[in-house]
Amino acid sequence: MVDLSTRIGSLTLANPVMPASGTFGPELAKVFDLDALGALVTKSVTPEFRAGNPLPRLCETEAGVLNSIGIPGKGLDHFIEHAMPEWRRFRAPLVVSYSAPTVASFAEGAARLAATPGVAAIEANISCPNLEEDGRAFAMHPEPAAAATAAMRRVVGRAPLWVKLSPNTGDIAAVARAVEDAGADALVVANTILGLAIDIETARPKLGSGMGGFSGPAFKPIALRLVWQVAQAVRIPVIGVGGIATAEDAVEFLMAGATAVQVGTATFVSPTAMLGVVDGLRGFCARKGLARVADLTGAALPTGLPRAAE
Amino acid sequence: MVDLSTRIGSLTLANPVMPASGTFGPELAKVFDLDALGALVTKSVTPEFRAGNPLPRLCETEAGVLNSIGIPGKGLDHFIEHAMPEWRRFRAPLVVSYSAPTVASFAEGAARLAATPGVAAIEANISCPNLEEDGRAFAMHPEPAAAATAAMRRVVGRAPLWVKLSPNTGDIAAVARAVEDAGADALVVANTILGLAIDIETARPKLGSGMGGFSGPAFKPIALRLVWQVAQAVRIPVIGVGGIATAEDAVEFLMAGATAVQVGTATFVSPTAMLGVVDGLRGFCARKGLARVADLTGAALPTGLPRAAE
Amino acid sequence: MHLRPNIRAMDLGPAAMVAERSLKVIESAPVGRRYHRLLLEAPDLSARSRPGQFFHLLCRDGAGNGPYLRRPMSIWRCGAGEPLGFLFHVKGKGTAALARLRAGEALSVVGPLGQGFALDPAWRRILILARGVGLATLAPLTGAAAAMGIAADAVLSARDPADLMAEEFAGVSGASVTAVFDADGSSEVARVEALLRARFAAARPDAVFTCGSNRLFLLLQRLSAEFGIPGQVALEQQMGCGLGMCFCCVRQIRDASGAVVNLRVCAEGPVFDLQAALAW
Amino acid sequence: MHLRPNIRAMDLGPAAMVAERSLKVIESAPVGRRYHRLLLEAPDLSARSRPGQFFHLLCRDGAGNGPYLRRPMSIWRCGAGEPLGFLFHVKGKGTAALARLRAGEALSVVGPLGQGFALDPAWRRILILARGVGLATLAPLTGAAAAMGIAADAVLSARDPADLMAEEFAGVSGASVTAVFDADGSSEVARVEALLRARFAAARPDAVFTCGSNRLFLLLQRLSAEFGIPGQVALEQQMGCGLGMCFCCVRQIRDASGAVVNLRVCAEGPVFDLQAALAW
Ligand SMILES: Cc1cc2nc3c(=O)[nH]c(=O)nc-3n(C[C@H](O)[C@H](O)[C@H](O)COP(=O)(O)OP(=O)(O)OC[C@H]3O[C@@H](n4cnc5c(N)ncnc54)[C@H](O)[C@@H]3O)c2cc1C
Ligand SMILES: Cc1cc2nc3c(=O)[nH]c(=O)nc-3n(C[C@H](O)[C@H](O)[C@H](O)COP(=O)(O)OP(=O)(O)OC[C@H]3O[C@@H](n4cnc5c(N)ncnc54)[C@H](O)[C@@H]3O)c2cc1C
Ligand SMILES: Cc1cc2nc3c(=O)[nH]c(=O)nc-3n(C[C@H](O)[C@H](O)[C@H](O)COP(=O)(O)O)c2cc1C
Ligand SMILES: Cc1cc2nc3c(=O)[nH]c(=O)nc-3n(C[C@H](O)[C@H](O)[C@H](O)COP(=O)(O)O)c2cc1C
Ligand code: FES
Ligand code: FES
Repeated sequence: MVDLSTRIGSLTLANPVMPASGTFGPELAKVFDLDALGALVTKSVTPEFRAGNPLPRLCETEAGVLNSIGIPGKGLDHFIEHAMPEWRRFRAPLVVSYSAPTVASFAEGAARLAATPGVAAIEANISCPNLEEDGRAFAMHPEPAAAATAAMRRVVGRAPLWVKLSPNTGDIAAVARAVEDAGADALVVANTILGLAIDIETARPKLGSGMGGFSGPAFKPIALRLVWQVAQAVRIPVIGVGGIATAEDAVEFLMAGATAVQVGTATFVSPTAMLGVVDGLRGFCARKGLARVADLTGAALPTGLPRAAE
Repeated sequence: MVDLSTRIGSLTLANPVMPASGTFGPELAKVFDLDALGALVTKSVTPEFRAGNPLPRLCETEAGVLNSIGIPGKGLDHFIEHAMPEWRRFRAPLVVSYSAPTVASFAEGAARLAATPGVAAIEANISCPNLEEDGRAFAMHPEPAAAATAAMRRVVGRAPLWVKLSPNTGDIAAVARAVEDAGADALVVANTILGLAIDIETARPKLGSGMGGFSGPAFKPIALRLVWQVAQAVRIPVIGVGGIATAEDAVEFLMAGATAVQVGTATFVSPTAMLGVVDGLRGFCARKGLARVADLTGAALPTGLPRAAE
Repeated sequence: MHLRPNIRAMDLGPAAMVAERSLKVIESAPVGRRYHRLLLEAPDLSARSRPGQFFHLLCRDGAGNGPYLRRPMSIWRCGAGEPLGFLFHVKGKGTAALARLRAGEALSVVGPLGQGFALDPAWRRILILARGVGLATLAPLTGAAAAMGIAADAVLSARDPADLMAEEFAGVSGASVTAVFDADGSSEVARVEALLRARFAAARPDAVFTCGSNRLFLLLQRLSAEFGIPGQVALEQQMGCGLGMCFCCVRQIRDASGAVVNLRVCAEGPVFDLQAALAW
Repeated sequence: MHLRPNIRAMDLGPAAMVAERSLKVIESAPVGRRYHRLLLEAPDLSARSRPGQFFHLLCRDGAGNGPYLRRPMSIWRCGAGEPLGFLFHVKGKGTAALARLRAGEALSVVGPLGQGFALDPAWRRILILARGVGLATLAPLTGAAAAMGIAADAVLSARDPADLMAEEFAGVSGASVTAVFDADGSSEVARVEALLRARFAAARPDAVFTCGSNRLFLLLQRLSAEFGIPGQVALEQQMGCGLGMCFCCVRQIRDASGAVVNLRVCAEGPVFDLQAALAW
């Protein structure tokens, strides 16, 4: 029997497979039993109501998609009051993704979520525009990323705090170290990378808002590289995300230093993709004679360099 | 009849299609008449002999490849003495890609190339490690990129100087503006983006040197976005490159603000891909009733913003 | 279902579990010049599919070529003992790949998805106004109505007789079909309006249904409001997940309080209350 | 060709122009347990292909599935009036896709590529030492030698008789074949060495050729140096462009001055002078 469990700081997951924020919802329970997953991750919640971006919000590319959904939602109050009861029906640990436009509102929301029963961890989505820095994303530079993280850490006590990094930075290792130092328990690597597609018949961008976030299998080599870089830069666990569709993909991320993985866009093409990843990880470990999936973490990192600790 | 010609600064090309550096050589003349191309671009030449990187140097991904060839070559002297005579057999303008480890050696090589008969333009590949800055690529930050450009401009006189930017930066528009201000005649956008693939059977990176540059169709949405950002930041022409395999891909890049395009990895899969792009551009313009392919440049840019000038 | 306040809703079926399944193609055939139909072997899925619902199809042809994302397709034929059927316009690369599938090959489907049409057993007569691919979406409603003893009166709009697909629409349901065409001008909105007013006067329907044309949707919305007849419309939108998770497929809908909200075509739709939906 | 200083080189053909072409599959059949052969209709390309050269194949099966890059494959059969043939080990996703091709389907090829074997018309006898897929590469040499009146003496090494493919190797060329097997220990290097020494003593070959095994390559390199017999080896390496442009397919080769340089298997090779090539 292969032990699929994995530890992210103080949290133990039954297996290292979970959905990526924004590509998942309780609707997927119509397809399979969501408690088969290591954790559940909500789409990003924002402090206030947001209508979302103009249409079209999604377009496909070679082996991937571009999106600019715009985090539509009814805001944090509504989430805690109406969505949380629904999420509490599941046994798998719930990770709430939270996104805010200022350091103060990151802290405010994180504090409320940390106090909300049923929230196993907070995943701070800092790839959103920082209204105090000219709209540049927090995740672009070490200082604002660390400021948001530190502000949240101060108010959430020992509640698990994950921070999701962005590929749209020149030096992700520096951002990762800053966020680790500011008190994050784990890093989620990575959010979508900025991309563009143009409809050549109309000479307009295919997305209503112009550029969008690029994800899916085409993005995998970049996301894997980011995990590899971050895992060598920090000692806290890294959760790998970007283009994972199969167990083989997940093994690559674990070997690059990830402690768990998230599956996003692949679920659109195959709603049961995550189940396949869980089964396939078990099969891979069995074939390789590995007792614990956790032994895969960092297996490909250059010898001598610190592996991402559990 | 569609006018396919395009102007890059003082240079007029018969059509806007050329190969990307490192994915092309005179060997392709065995497949088709290279004078059908708008220009020829050599693989990067370095000041001295380089053996190149450990094997494997290339591996494939979903709709793309990773490479770490390591710019093997016999150095600038050998290039000017032995390769240039071979290149002079072709009528299409020759663009020599040049890469160097220091600002001084960029200037030195550029001066020699500018003085070499048959060199129509210099394409400075500044994505290589800068030995004076801890091995970080010149193209990562505005200052070193501008320093290398300015040093070259000082010595090449009015010779066409193109600078090839890297996606591995947090703010390509800033780098582009700095390089424009430092005297570049055109920007080539973009070089490969850092990626990684792991062989899960051996738990080692698939490339001998670990990480590598990611290119091919999977990279296209990112490269297109970079062109879009750069075209809005500068007034000099932008040459788009990244994942182009068909005329439709090329039209996207032109509409995003490019004045010409380069085709790289696609040539590996279809050696005649560039011919298809030339033919297809002619067909697209004819179907759309456009007299000049140059009219496509910037057609999708937000109204009111400056298009990349010719 | 507060969006259909004026219907004593009896949904055509329970919110079925959604399957991801590889199904065998039984028949694949062109229909007219621009359409294609696919019949799949899917005993249980067909039995629990309801008119107005849709499936999300992986559009890879026998050569494995096709777009990355799935494509939504209305259920054109379903029911216990029936094959699962789709009727579609061959439009871009996804539908082209679907049309290249051959009998015996496999097609990966996800579904049934979305909210279907609601039929009230108390109704005696419904009117259906369809154009283009809206025909495929509304076709199974004729059979469902017939099974409940509700008479269906259909007005089909098409470019010309070759594009009509009346057979594909009504099948053996016994629905009465009136055709209007662009070719002879009978499909002009003003003339369809006159036609509908005459119908409403002669035999007032208990409910109206439409799909496939923005102009006809607006016409029917206006007339049904005037006559106080409840209605339903099936909307389209580009989709990502098809399951309600990505929020890319929204349309503007008026909620119970009259406020305009973004609702997901894949989750709250594709069928919406005719008065609540906004034109597109 | 300074790499073969000891051969009065008469190359088997001029540096042919390279074609990118879609060819029709005439035959696609498994060979033994792990191999597969493909015959393609390619009158002109087959006629100007030379033993030792290769093609770069787009490995997409009838279902369009397959890796992004092409795969290099030695010419196994070629010649005027002959189909173009490949014989390959079904190894990974590329060769698996190739093996799924059916007669009548199309295969995109780029070639002929690289430098083939050189045969000197003055030679009377050559010795060929092959193992595994090296068989496919060396097979056409037997026919070329026969056509020049050169006797070919082959030692084939295989796991066991089922893997030998002697028929696929020698065809109607009349080459004499000796087989050695892992199964009975006859393929051990020491025993093959004894076998070769006996051959060299009995009927000294004018040149030796090998492909497919590093151990056998080293053995033959040592023996041919000792006996002063010229030799050629066909090397393999993963490829990107197949045309000499990307420099990913290099192998270490000793140049005329004795210095070790990286040469491209696709451009300067795949056939190299036996003494110049370094083991891998
Ligand atoms: C719930 C639902 C049910 C549908 N039922 C049917 C049906 O029964 N029969 C039928 O023929 N079609 C139906 N459609 C539309 C069908 O999904 C699109 O025609 C199909 O996705 C086009 O895919 P493609 O790859 O062939 O074209 P693409 O190459 O993707 O696009 C071709 C053109 O169609 C547009 N388009 C793409 N997807 C959609 C979409 N979902 N809605 C509107 N426009 C789109 C694109 O913008 C483009 O202009 C339905 C759509 C929805 C949302
Ligand atoms: C000039 C040349 C001629 C060749 N001729 C033949 C031939 O006639 N018959 C034949 O069976 N094979 C031949 N090969 C080898 C053949 O190209 C590989 O077996 C094939 O590319 C494997 O592709 P795949 O997708 O099936 O395997 P992959 O999934 O790509 O790889 C499977 C395994 O094979 C290794 N591999 C992949 N490509 C190569 C390569 N080019 N060289 C060595 N190892 C590789 C991989 O590292 C991996 O371990 C030749 C190679 C070269 C360079
Ligand atoms: C439609 C869509 C919506 C997304 N929404 C969010 C979001 O709300 N918050 C977030 O942190 N990431 C969001 N993401 C990013 C994903 O969580 C994930 O980081 C990214 O898609 C890469 O993974 P993938 O390639 O497996 O999809 C979204 C991605 C997609 C495709
Ligand atoms: C094998 C390989 C070698 C390359 N070598 C160089 C090089 O020497 N100099 C350079 O500026 N870019 C080099 N590039 C980058 C390409 O010129 C191009 O910028 C990149 O591949 C993106 O384009 P593509 O997707 O069309 O390949 C190389 C790319 C590949 C795949
Ligand atoms: S398609 Fe994803 S929410 Fe509707
Ligand atoms: S494969 Fe590109 S140089 Fe040989």
